Amino acid sequence: MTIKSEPFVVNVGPQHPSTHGVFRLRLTLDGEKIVDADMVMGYLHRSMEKLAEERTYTQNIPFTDRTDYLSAMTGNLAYVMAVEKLMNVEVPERALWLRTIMAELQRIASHAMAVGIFANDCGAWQTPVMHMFRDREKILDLFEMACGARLTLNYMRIGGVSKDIPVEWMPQAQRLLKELPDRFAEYEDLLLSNEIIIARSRGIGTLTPEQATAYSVSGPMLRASGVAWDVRKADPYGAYDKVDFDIAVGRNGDVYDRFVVRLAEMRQSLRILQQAFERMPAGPVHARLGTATVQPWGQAVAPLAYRPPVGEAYARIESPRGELGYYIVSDGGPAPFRFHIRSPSFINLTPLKLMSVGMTVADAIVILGSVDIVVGEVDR
Amino acid sequence: MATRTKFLSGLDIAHRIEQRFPGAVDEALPEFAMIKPERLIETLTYLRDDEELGFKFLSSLTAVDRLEWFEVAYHLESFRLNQATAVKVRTFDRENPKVPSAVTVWQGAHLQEREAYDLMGIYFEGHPDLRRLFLWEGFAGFPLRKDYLNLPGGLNAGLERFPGEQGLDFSGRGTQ
Amino acid sequence: MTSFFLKGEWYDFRDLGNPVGGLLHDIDKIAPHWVVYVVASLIGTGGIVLWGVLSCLAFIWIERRVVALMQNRKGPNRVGPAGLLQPVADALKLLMKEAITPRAADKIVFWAGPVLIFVPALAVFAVIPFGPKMTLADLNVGVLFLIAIAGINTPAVFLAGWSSNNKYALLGAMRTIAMLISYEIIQVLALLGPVLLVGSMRLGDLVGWQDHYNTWIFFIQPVGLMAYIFAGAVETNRSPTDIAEAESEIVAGYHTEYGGIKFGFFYQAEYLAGFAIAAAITTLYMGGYTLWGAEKYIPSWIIFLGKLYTVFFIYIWARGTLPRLRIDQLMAFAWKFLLPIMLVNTLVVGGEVLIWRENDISDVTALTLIGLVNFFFGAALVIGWARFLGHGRGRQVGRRALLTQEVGAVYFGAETSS
Amino acid sequence: MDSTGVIIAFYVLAAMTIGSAVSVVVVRNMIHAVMGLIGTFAGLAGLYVTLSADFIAITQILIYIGAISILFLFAIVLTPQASRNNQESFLRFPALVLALLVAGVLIFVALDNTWNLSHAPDFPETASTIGELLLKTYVLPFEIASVLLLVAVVGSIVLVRPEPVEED
Repeated sequence: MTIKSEPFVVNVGPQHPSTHGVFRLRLTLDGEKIVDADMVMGYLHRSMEKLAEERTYTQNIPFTDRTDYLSAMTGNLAYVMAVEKLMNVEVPERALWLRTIMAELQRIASHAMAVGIFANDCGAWQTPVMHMFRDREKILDLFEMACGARLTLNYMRIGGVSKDIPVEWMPQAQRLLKELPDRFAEYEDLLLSNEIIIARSRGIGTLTPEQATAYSVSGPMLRASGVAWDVRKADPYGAYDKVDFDIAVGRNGDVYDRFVVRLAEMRQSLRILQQAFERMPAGPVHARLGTATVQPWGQAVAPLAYRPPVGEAYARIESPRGELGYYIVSDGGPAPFRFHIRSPSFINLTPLKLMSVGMTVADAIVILGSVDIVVGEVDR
Repeated sequence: MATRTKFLSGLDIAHRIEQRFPGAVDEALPEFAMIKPERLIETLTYLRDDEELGFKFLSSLTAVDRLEWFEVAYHLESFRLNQATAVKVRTFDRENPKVPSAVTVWQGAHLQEREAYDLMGIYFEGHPDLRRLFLWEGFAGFPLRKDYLNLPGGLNAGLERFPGEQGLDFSGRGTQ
Repeated sequence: MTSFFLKGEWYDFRDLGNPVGGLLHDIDKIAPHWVVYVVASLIGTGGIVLWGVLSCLAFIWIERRVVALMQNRKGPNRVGPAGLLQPVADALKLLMKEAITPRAADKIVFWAGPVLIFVPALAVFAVIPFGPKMTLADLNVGVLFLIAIAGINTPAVFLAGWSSNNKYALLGAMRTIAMLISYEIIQVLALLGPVLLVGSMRLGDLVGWQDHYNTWIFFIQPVGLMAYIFAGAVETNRSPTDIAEAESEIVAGYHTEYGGIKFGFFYQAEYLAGFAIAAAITTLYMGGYTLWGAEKYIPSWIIFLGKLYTVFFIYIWARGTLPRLRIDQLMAFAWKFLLPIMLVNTLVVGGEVLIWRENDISDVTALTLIGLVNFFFGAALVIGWARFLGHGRGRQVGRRALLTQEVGAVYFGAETSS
Repeated sequence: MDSTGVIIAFYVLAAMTIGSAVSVVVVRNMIHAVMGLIGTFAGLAGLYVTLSADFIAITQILIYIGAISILFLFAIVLTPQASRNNQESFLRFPALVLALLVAGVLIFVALDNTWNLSHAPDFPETASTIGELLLKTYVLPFEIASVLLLVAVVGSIVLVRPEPVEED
């Protein structure tokens, strides 16, 4: 004999501490158990894809900051790579290395945020987040030195980067690089073996590799399911083919493994940074394209409008959240004819219902935290 | 160590599809292969399940308004073989564009097809839950279509010139 | 009457009961008998309320500063010196906010919630001995009173959650009740240990017993203390068991819809309940107002409050450190883990007391033996039972990610030594 | 009934108890009725205190306010059909008649009886006395009650256990 209760619909969000922005999760509950989960999004929809059709290729770069605002570098990078593919531009060596360094710093900052907020979703009252912020702040300081902004960076340019790093940048970055391994060891100590975190996240929201692949999941979520797929390794861009690093892979595909994979990736990013700092060559940071002029201090002044040839290009990179792709169709004009963002946060949400049905409300929050969405990127 | 993803050209893909399903390919370019809508699902299933192709991962699904027709682009990847390709399908019906849904092939198409329906107005037949995604129910029109609205300033979509470029007439601040 | 203001007991602050007793004695001479009763209860209640409010205000600041230090922050440091006036500012803000009642709420019950929850939080202190003569009512069923009064929380929380007509609130209320009812049993069993040892439920007797044998029950009943600390965390909704108002899940639980001073009531009741748990632990397990003879020199109430705040600090510490459990895990912990252990613990204590009473053993030997036996037996019991339930060492070890260079390979389910 | 304070307390508590009890019957909203019931329990506990039965009073609070009222609240909330309000029932008038009859009998008994004051000494330690009585004199009924409760616990667990999924 089973006792049936009435279904109970709870709206988690759009104003909720744990939806990481204005995102709404409509849970149908039986007691505490989830029987149905539905996503409602679009509260942050700014119609970037339409706006981008009205702006030149260069003017579109700031939009890419504002999709994934916790990882603006990778957004920039994917977009300029797509345009470069379209225009067939050869990027100077130093610019490639700089892009790699910035992308990896951004990955550490973004993963630190993801891990901290995930612990917060588990109920650790702000402490992990604040510890992670300590490191993230220093990385943001480095960004500020390099490009003058901390969050929406607008650093990459079509054909290179906006300007070379200042002289005092490298010593400060080296200092940070010396500090970080100890910090990461501390986080691994505190979080990975924490009995409560293990109890809360092991065996929750499990995705098998088949499911993860079929549901187009990418990034740490896919790797946590045991699929060793990393665009940096599979299709190296920037200077990733010249550095040595490993793909961090989980074994069980649960929330805990996503968290473990993120922590391991932060360490791999350090490895990449170490090699990049040693091996980065000197040289120009911007390709000479069309009427582009490079100022004596290294800043590239882009021409007002590029006109790539008619065609289409799809470039994808490994952003901290997964496979970030830009699909650009050109009709030969100064603005993209079609500008589409394949945003990992958005597509990683696809299996949310699959993961959360049968779990409890508390689990749903942790699962949502493990997807690590940025609503700016979900809604675009 | 520098492996790179092998991009299978549209011509190659088209050739393979043509061998398996004669008449399924509409058009083939190096960048993509255009598939006829009525043969879409079996073709995509073939692309997914074939041993030498193995495109188990749907990287991106998006719709493009080409003014004369709508097309839906599928960017596919294979992890095992580290290769990628792109296929497309198009529909010339601007009033009521319909394309078969790929959800039965890749569940990952679920949200992306909803997005394409929401913003481009392409109806995916066979989609289990085709609703508006970002915009609310009852929103008039589909904003990503080129004929949706002219933007402020009177600049039409797909314009040839931009403010600041030489030769643009700024006297009238737009054409409307 | 000549030296009304200059009597010795007026300055005897070792026990605030002395000046109050002197005052009452003088009143008794000039007024009818019942006036003494009324004055005594007024002084006692007023004192407890005043102390409670002041401690709450102080601990709002202390908690925020301490947690801020744990989190690499500064904490409130703008209002007053070192932010000391922050709690006052908070309280003023709460007082001046509009008292909103949602239209769909059940008005009467919505108002009754904060009041009902405040009563038990304050009433508990009536039986707590702050000093030798500083007990408002030394009931002979004091220990039971602690639990029973705390049990009034349950309907109050439910009514608050239900009347808000909010789904988060109802969910929070349901969670709270499930938790409170389960952990009430654990509390009873945990407090049964000291009661069995002492043979009285009067809190004054419990303190006297610990003073007489110069030991704390803490050393004799470690398992009971641990269980009571955990059950206390559940009772007062503090980390790691703040499930009922889990911010990241159900916003604020049963008091989601409350704002302004009504929320202030919940907030303060929560602190007072925390103090009550700390006071109970201090009295029952940590020797109350005694400190191995030092109470001759230090005022006993200072000793008591010092211990109380130390115990309360543990909860603050936990809040800044631990994540939150899930409701089913917490319930399983109560019923599958703590309940059997506490039952066995009670049995053991009963047996030990019986042997001690029946045989002619000197107190020191007996207590040392009991303490040692309980410590090792308790440790063995906890570890063994945890092993039995499958919480072996291997499961706790954190896994590390697998590192690979091979693109496209699948490692799902690959078990390698971590 | 020795001092004025106790007499005042008795009348206040009695008024509270009866008032709450009446509100349980009169109030339409079932949750309000349970609140009235809680008031009745609290008043009864107070009355026990005036009778120097402090153990019973505390137990009354613990069991009735802390547990029984929660049982009622859960039953009301978890019953899908019973919304918030009491329904009209055809048994209303029979119930009224029955209640009046019972009230009449009680009032008659109360007025007709000659009440004797007990001169038995107070129990200084009610808790230990009750404990000794339960575990010495009345140990058999006590144990039987325990076994009954155990049966009830086991039965309820069996009832709410999810049915095992049958595997073929």
